[in-house]
Formats: sequence, structure tokens, C-alpha cells
Amino acid sequence: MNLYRTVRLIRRFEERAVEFVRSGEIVGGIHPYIGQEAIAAGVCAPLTDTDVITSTHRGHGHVLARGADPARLLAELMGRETGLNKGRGGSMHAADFGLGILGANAIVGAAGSIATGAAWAHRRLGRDTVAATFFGDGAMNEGMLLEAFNLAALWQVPVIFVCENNGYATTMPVASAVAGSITARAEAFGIPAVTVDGQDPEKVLEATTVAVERARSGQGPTFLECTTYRFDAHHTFEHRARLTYRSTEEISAGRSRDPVEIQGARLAAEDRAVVDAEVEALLDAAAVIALGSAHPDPAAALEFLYASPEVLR
Amino acid sequence: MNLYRTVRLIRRFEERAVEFVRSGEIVGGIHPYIGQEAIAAGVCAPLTDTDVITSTHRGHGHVLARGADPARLLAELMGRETGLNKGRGGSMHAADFGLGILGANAIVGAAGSIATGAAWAHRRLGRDTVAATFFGDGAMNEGMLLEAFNLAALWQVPVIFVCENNGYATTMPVASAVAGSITARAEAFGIPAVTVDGQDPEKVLEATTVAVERARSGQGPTFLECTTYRFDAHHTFEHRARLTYRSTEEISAGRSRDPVEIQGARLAAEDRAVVDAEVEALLDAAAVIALGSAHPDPAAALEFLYASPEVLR
Amino acid sequence: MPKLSYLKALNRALGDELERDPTVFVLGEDIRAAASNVTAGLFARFGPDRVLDTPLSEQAFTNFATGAALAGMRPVIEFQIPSLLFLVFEQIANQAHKFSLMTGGQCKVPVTYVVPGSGSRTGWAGQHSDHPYTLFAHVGVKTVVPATPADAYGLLISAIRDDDPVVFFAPSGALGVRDDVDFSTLAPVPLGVGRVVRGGDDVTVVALGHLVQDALAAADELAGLGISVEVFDPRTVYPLDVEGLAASAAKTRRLVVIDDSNRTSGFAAEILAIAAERFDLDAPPRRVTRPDGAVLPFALALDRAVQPGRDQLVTAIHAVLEEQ
Amino acid sequence: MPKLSYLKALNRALGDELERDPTVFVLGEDIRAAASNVTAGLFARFGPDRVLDTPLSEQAFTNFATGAALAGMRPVIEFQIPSLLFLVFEQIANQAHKFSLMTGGQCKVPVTYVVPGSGSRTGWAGQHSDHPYTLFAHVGVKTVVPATPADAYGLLISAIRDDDPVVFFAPSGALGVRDDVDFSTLAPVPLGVGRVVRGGDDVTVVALGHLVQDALAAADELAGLGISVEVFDPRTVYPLDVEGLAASAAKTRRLVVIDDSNRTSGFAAEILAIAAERFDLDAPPRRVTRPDGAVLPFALALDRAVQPGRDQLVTAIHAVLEEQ
Ligand SMILES: Cc1ncc(C[n+]2csc(CCOP(=O)(O)OP(=O)(O)O)c2C)c(N)n1
Ligand SMILES: Cc1ncc(C[n+]2csc(CCOP(=O)(O)OP(=O)(O)O)c2C)c(N)n1
Ligand SMILES: [Mg+2]
Ligand SMILES: [Mg+2]
Repeated sequence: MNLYRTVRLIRRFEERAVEFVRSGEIVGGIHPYIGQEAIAAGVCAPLTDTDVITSTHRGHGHVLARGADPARLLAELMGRETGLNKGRGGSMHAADFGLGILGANAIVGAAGSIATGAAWAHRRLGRDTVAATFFGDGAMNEGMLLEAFNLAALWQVPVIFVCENNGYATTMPVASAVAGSITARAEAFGIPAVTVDGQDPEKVLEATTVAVERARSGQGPTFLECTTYRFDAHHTFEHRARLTYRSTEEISAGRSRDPVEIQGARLAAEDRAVVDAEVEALLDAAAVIALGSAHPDPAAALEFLYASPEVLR
Repeated sequence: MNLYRTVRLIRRFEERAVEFVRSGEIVGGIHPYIGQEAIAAGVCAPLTDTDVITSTHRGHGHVLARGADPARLLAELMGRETGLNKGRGGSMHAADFGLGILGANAIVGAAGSIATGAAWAHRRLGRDTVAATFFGDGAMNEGMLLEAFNLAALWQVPVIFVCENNGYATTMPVASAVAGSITARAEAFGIPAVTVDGQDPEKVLEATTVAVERARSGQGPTFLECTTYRFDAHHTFEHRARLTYRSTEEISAGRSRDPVEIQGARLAAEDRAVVDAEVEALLDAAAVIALGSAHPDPAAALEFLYASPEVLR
Repeated sequence: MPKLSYLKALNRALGDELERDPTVFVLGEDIRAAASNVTAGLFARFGPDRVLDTPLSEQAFTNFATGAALAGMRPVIEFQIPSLLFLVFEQIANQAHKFSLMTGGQCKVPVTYVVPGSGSRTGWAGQHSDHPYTLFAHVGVKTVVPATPADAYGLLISAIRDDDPVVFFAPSGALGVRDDVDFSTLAPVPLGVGRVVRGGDDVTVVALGHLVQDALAAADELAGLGISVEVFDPRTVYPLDVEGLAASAAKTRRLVVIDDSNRTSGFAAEILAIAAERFDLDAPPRRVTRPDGAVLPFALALDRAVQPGRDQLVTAIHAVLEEQ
Repeated sequence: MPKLSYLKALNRALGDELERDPTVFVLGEDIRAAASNVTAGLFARFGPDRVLDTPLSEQAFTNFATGAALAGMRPVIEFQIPSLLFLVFEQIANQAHKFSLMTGGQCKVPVTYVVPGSGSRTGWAGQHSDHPYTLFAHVGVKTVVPATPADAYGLLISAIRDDDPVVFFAPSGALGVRDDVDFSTLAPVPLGVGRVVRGGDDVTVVALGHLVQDALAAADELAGLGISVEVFDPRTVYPLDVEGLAASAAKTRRLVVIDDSNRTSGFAAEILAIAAERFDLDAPPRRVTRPDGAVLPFALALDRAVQPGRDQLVTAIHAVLEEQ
């Protein structure tokens, strides 16, 4: 039930967000997570309060699955003062440190080492924190992420590397970009790696549960390759540009395994309807809150630039 | 015979260079290649005129094995105008483009991608060039090198990745620095990888010959892990500092497998003596030339800064 | 006369150089599909060997270009985001830039790094809104920031033909600019030569890239008040056309710089430093810049507040005209 | 009074902070064996969890420190070579620096980046001889370049305790400096507060790091000619003590800056820009810097020729005294 609620919430949030991009309420566009919801849902479900996550440019799903308030996320996308980041971050930087969400990151491959450092530090500070860090198939070619695998393996850091393999880095097919194999890359660093059906929230949850256990008990990192498909554009700019890198057949084949339907089919129709209604009500309310929220004051444009504000001149 | 001559030449060159560091003729010190000579000798032997190499901070062996004039290398280490780089580069940048030596590089892990680009370009320009790129075990943790593996494998670039595993990155033992396995890291990118006895020039030559063949015939990169031992300091500064990271037992065990002796034992004593005498004469002459060479004119300190010199103001 | 957009000018320059010189090739992320439009049509025209889609491995492919240059080619790299230049700063400043001197002149590294969409991108926020031309000028890598389609064309041609590494910044705010252009007049524009975009007598405004438009708008506005503004566009940040600048300042004897870098040690700081050393001005010069340490906030009004703009420029011009 | 060397001051500051604050830890290459001597004895004293030897993975371990800081720790990273900062420029300028604003103030990133041995290292040549403090000041990361053992101690303490990222440059040319120091007077030195190292009336020389000694030597030399030189050491490049500088310049009304950065948009450019905007001087200010785009050649005399030095400084001082 919870898994369904999560995937449904993400799906509907994203569909509405795409609308708000079209209507101009969200400036700069978004990278829709539509189609990949099972991964966020399945990975975040077994995490506990003291755990932390890092996210990506395609981060709304992770943030919602980790429990962030949809109204505050939406307000962030709209650049409002009530946003998670007070409107300073936008889609690619949504963070909620109170929930252990150390931020989406707009630089592909950057967050893996940040998550590794955070997990190591929490452990050193006596907490039993586990970190989950999300990234795409494209990030597998970023040296800094591969370096992070090494640190995590060497120091047995409680971090779970979650690769969302949706087959493309923007327009670049994974086969043209990743030589060898994704899981072998993690294994080469001595990190146990599995490939999971990233369209099925329960499969993802299952694999994550094992990984969390390993991490929590001091056995170090695990790598999960979650195979998935991005149903929508890489970024909403693609709705205007005509980029032809995926065939319509491929897209409909990809869409045929819809995580919302896969998980939804496990519920009784009436239960599902209840959840759907709940989600809709929540998002209706979120939209009202977000749209009604104040814009930040331009005079405060540099607030938060330094933790010690005396620097500004 | 040639292999012996090469390892002997490198050994004696380095021993003399260390002396010149002590006497102050070489400023800034060097990273002696002593103990690792078999790798340079074995890798460079099967290369032909159109091939290229890149080297490292510990590069004299590679440069000599590739055929550079010892007098000009020594003059470079002494910062003289007759040096390979006209005294502008010093130990860590020795290059001889006429011999396809694209330069030592002072940044660990940097040269692998440069060699990959050069090999790809030469191929594109219709030559049958193969590139060999040297680096240490420490470089295996540099993301930019791992990225280069991917490019080379994806595009079937004729490049040979030569990892000189001498057990340490400065003071850091390989086991504390490299999680998983060195060859598995290359294999994860789909690059065939072998571990070779890096103390035996013939073993290295053999493995390289196979790799050159693969590369030349369009089958792409090969990875060679050459296990070796650095007999001397990481850098000559260590002769003054007391860094204790290797036990005396380990050092003498390491030194017991001396590439000069291993290859020397394959020669008749009198042949060996002839080569030794030749090498000594060559290096005597080199020292005379280098020591007698002019120092560059400080007024020309910025010569070569730009290929298009009109920029300077 | 036909209209040429800035973006199309870049595309045309690339196509022309690929056509002219077989050693030129382009590499980068999503350039086959031409996600940024800069490489539109080039893959179909020149094929996969000349238009090379790369994995997300910025460091390696930047050094790869250096290696290809050492082997005799002229690579052009497209970077999708300005901050990717931070990721490859070592590869440009410490490798490509240094090879010539370090090897005693044995080689050259003619690589062009193109950033289409530098500066604020309206809603792309903190990590995608940098405009880091000052960094490259400071380390001495040739750096251009063209303002117009014709300059974008001509400077890209020159950058590609130059024997040294050149970083080419195409500001987001300029990509949409369209000008009437007689295509037969499109020609290389030399690096290091600025241009008086609008002549004037009372004050020199130095502006680069998209800010040239703001400077012209400010000049128009002030013309109504009887103030005659000269707009000088250096076009190249490094090497800088100091003589062109000096000539303009000698005429107007007042100077304002508008610069989309941070204030401390930015491009504007260099102009003011030169002014302090060499120019005889009737009033202290002024600079209009991003604030120190600027990180562009997401919310649009905040993003705008952190960028130098026309209003601040007009205020600064009034200030230098009132002071002595 | 006992002698304290600059290097030992760094070591002492690290030891004191590790002792005082359990969230402080040090990481870097070969710091266990203390190859640079900065961490000598610390591994034995504090163990492997507080003194962490890293593999050669600069990008990942820099972000690792950011992550640890986000979790509440105060990491100190030692970098063996100044150009390693180029390799992690994205991780410092685009990640650590931006987290606070981008998250709307939800977090802080108190990481200290220490480079013991910045600038020319006498024979380490092109890729190991940078002194890139201007780059970090330009992007707005707090940047310190102490000149003396006491300042090195006091500023390192302040850097570690500061809630923002701080880059700490210990110039090669200063590491060997030894001063008489009463250890009981060692104390934190606030960031952003400069110091008049030597009072004087005729001209202000601004110098940082190892160049403070050159400035003092030049002042001694010129004192013999009856010229009274004031030496001002800002100590922190960013934030800069503009008021301290202004006070000195107001007194002497003449200004020379010596700066081991490249000329274009370097630290000295900022000082001259401020002078142009705000100071009332009797002669144009001068700067003595590395040349534009400088790559340090290996041969010692060439390496020296590319660095700013005492002779050029003396010449520049004479020049500003003669001009009006
Ligand atoms: C280091 C870096 N390189 C390039 C980009 C531009 N970019 C943003 S998302 C993206 C594709 C990422 O692909 P992948 O990691 O597979 O994630 P996906 O978008 O498929 O979720 C690219 C190239 C970036 N943000 N950061
Ligand atoms: C990127 C980078 N990091 C650190 C250094 C400093 N450094 C020079 S050599 C070296 C150790 C290299 O170890 P390895 O790759 O095993 O080569 P070896 O010295 O053993 O031949 C280090 C840390 C450097 N030059 N470049
Ligand atoms: Mg993907
Ligand atoms: Mg080694």
C-alpha cells in the first residue's frame, strides 16, 4: 500500500509539475522522473529516520519518496519562500536536511562521494546511519563517481549506490557510452552488485533491504543497478525541441512496464481508488499552498551565501 | 642483448642522476626508476617508429627505453638549453616528440587520456600508430584514468595501458589504496587485462607484443599490470627525510629480484661486460655534454609559452 | 539582408571549418542529436568520426582532445554547462595550456572549448549559471566572449585556427540575438582586437557578450538626456585589446565596466587596474559586476538581482559623470 | 624566546584543533607518514580515524569531506601540490561553496583545504609551481595566505573553526621561516583582517605570504635612501581588509602591490581596482606580478625570472615615488 502510494504520488506530482512548466509557473523546466518511480519508492522504503540520501538532477521522486512535503517541494520548483530551499535551489537542488535529504545535485556523478563522506561521518559520530545515493547510467562514466566506489569499499562505508539505468544519458544510449558492464564496474572495486527490475517497487525494496542490512551491520557498500525507462523527456525543454533519439516503438515498449500499474495491480481496485483520491487531494492542497506562497525578496538574494555572513562587502 | 642494454642503461643513468641530485647539478630532485627498468624496456621494445608513448613523474626509464639521447635527457634534468625540452621541462616533463614521446606528466593519472586521444587521432589520420601509456598503481584510483579506459574501450583505440604496480603510491601501500583488483578494473570496461612479472624484461616484452598486435589490428586497448618494486626512494627528497613505510626486510626481498641481474644472467659474462662498458662510455659522454651545455637565457623565460607568440604583453 | 542568429552563426562556423580542414573535429555530449542546436545537421553532414558523441567523462575527453591535438588535429569540444569547465580546469589550465612551454616548444595544442549558454540560464540555478571567463583569462588561456552573430562566427573560426587552446563563451543572453548579416561578409575576427560598438564622447562603457546589448540600451536611454556614451567591446578577454581600450578612454576620460563576473579580481578589476596604471581619467572609474562569491539563487527575481544589469549601469554612468 | 617555524606552526595548529574538537579530522595523501611534515606525529597521537590517508582520488575525497562536513564534522584536507586544487576546482567552487545558498541555509560546509608548498618549489617546474589563491578569491571562497609562523598558526585555527570552506595557502617560500615566538601568545587570527607589518610614510607596499619578506627587505634597502616604506599584509585574500588597506593608502598616498599571481585579473588587479575606485593617490599605483599566462620553466634562472621579486619591487617603488 505504501509503495503504491509513493509511486502514485511521484507520478502525479510530476505530471502536475510538467503542467506547471507549460503554464510558466515553474521557470527553467524540470527533468521528469516519470517511469522511474519504483526505484525511489523501493529504495527509500527500508530507510529509517537517521539515514540520508543524495539525489540528482532528476530528483523529485527521491525527495518525495523520502518523505518531503509535496507542497514545499512544489513551492521550491516555483521559487517561493516556503520552498524546501526557500526558493534558492529549484528543481536540481531540492534538499531537506531535516529528513536526511542532502540535496539533489546538478552535476552528474558528484553526489556519490558526498554521500560516502556523510555516511562515513555519521558512523564516526556514533550513529548507525546508512546513505543511499542515486545516479544515472550516464554517471557511471564520471571518474569522480568511480573514485567514490573505491573510497566506500576501502573504508567499508555504509552507503548504497543506486544506479538508475534508464538506457540513456540525455540522448546517449547506454551501449554507446558504457563499455563493459555497469555491475562489473562496481564489482571491480570489491562492491557486491546486483541488477534489479527497476520497474517493480517490491523488487527494488527487496534488494535494498539486503543492502541496508549489509551497510547497517558494518559490511560496507552495495551497488544496485535498477533497470528502468524514462517515459517522458530528458528535460522539459525536449517538449519544444525535436530530438529524435528514441523510436516510438521503443518508447511504447518502455512505457508498457509502468511501475504505477505494476504496483497498482497488487491492490484491490477500491483500495487503489482511495489512495488515488488521497494523493489527488494532497496535491491539490500542495498546489494551493505553493501558488499562494510569497516570492522571496530580491533584496535578500545573497542571504545564506555564507554560513558566516560577515564576509559580504 | 637489447633488453639488457636498455635495463642497464636506465639503471646506470638513474644512479648517476641520483648522484647529480646529491651534488646539486640537478635541482629539485628526481623520482628514480631504479628497480622497475624491465617494464620500460619490455614495453618499448616491440614499438615501432610511428608509435607514441606517454610517461609519468617517474619517467626517465620510459624516455630512455624509447630511444631518447641520454645526453639530452641528462641536460634536461640539469636545466640546460641542449635538454630535450630546452631545459623548460625538467625531470617530470621530459618529452621528445620526434621519437613519439609525448611527455612525462607530473599529474598522476593525466596521461592515459592524452595517450588515448593521440592514438585515436593518429589512427584517424591514417597512421597505424599504437600508443603505450605508463602509470603507477596509485593512478588506478584517479577517476580521469578510469574514464580513459572507457573511451579507449568504447572506441577501440589502439592504446596499451601499462600499470607499473610497485606496491606503493609514495607511502601508501596498494592494499590500502586499491579496493578490489587492479586488473578487474580494466576488465570491467571490457579491456583484456593480464598481470605480468614486471621484473623480467622478456615477460613484459612478450605480453606487450600481444597487446601491440591487438592494437595494431584494430582490436583496441589492452591493460598490462606489471608487478614490480621500487628499489630506491619515491623521490630523492626521501634521502633526507626519514619516512618509514617499508620494512628493511621488505626492501631487501624486493631488491632480490633485480631486472638488471635477471636479464644479465641471460648473457654470457663477456657480452655483458661489453654492454656494460658501452653504457658507461655513453653515460660518461652524456655527462660531459650535459655539464658543458649552456644554461638558457633568463630573458627567454617565456619563450614557447604560446604557439602563437603575439599574445604576450 | 538575411537574419543570422548567434546560435546559427556558431553552427555555421563549425560547419565551415569542418568542411575546410579535415583535421577539425567536434566532440561533446549529445552533439549528434544537437541538444544545444550548436551542432545541428553536422552529424548528418560529417558523420561519426568528425562529430563524436562522448560519454559523461569530461576530464578524459578534454585530455583526449589534447592528445588528438598533439597528434595534429584541431578538436572543438562543446560543453553543455559552464560549470563543466570547473571539472576540467586542470585539464585545460595545467595540461593543454602548459604543453608548449614545458616541452620547449615541441608541440602545440590547438583545442577550442565552446560553452554555448554561459551565465544565467533563467531557472537553472546555482550550479548551472556561472560565466567563468575571468578564470581562464587569469591563467592565460585565450578567452573570447562574442556579443554578436558576426563576431561569434568570426571569433569561432579564429579560435579553431589558433594554435593555442582557446575557450569560447557564448553567453545564454546572446544566443538568441539575430542580426541582419550579409553572409558574404562573414569572416574571421582576430583574437585580441576589440571594437567600438557605438561611438560617444562623455564616457566609455566596456561590455562583453550579452552585456553589450545592455550597454547599448543604456546608451540609448542616456542619449535622451544628452549624454554621449561610447561602448567598447573587447570581444577577447585575453589577450586584451589594451590599446583599443586606451584610445577610447583617452577620448572620453571616463570609464565604466559592466562585467558578468564576480567583483573580486574579475575582468572589470583588470580594466580598472589598467586604468589606474595608465589612464588619465577625470573621475574614478566604476564597475558593475556580480557580487563577490555570487551563487545565483533559483527564484527568478533573485537570479536577476545578482546579475549586473542596465539599471546599475545607468546609475554608475551618472556617478562617473558627476564626480571628478 | 623559542623559535617556531612556519611548518611547525601548521603542525601545532592541526594538533591543537584535533585535540580540542573531536569533529575535526585530517585527510590527504601520505599524511600518515607525514611526507610534507605538516602532519608529523599526528597519526601516532590521534590514530587512523582522525588522520586519514587517502588514495589518489582527489575529486572524491574532496567531496567526501563536503559530505562529512554536511554531517557535522570539520575536515581538513592536505593537498600535496597546488595544481591539485585545479583538479578539485568543481568540488570546491561549485559544490562546497554553493551548498549554503542553494539549500536556503539548511547546512554549512566547514572544510579547510591546506596547500603546504604553494608557488615555485625550486625545480618542480610547470605543473607543480602554481600559486592559485586568486582563483579562489575570485569565486568567493575564503582564501588565506599567511606570511609568518604566528599568522600561519592563528589563521589555520580560524580557518578550521570557520563555518565556510576556506583555502589555506602556505607558500613554499615561507615554510622555512622561523620566528621567535612566545607560545603562550599563539592565538586565532581572524579572517579578513590585515596587518601593517612595518610602518612607513612614503609608499604602501601590499604583499602576501613569502613576498612579505621581500617587501621587508626592499623596505630595509630603501630606508638607506631615506625612503620610508609601509608594508601592509592583508593575510586574507578574500575577504579582503579593504579598510586597513585604505587607511594605509590614505597615509602614504602611494601604492605598489607585489603578487605571485599572473597579472591579468590577479590579486594585484583587485587592489589596483579598489585604488582606482576609492583611493586618492599622488601617483598611479603599480603592480609587480607573474607575467600573464605564466608557466614556470624548469631551469632555475628561468623559474626565478618569471616570479615577482625584490628587484622589480624596488624599481616599482622608485617609479611611484618619482611620478605624480
Ligand atoms: C558532470 C556533468 N556532465 C554533464 C551534465 C549535463 N547533463 C545533465 S543530465 C545529463 C544526462 C545524465 O544521464 P544519466 O546519468 O543517465 O541520468 P538520467 O538523466 O538518465 O536520469 C547530462 C549530460 C551535467 N549536469 N553534469
Ligand atoms: C593527481 C596527483 N595527485 C597526487 C600527486 C602527488 N604524487 C606524485 S607521485 C605520487 C604517487 C604516485 O604513485 P604511483 O601512481 O603508484 O606511482 P609511483 O610513484 O609508485 O611510480 C603522488 C601522490 C600528483 N602528482 N598528482
Ligand atoms: Mg540515464
Ligand atoms: Mg606505485
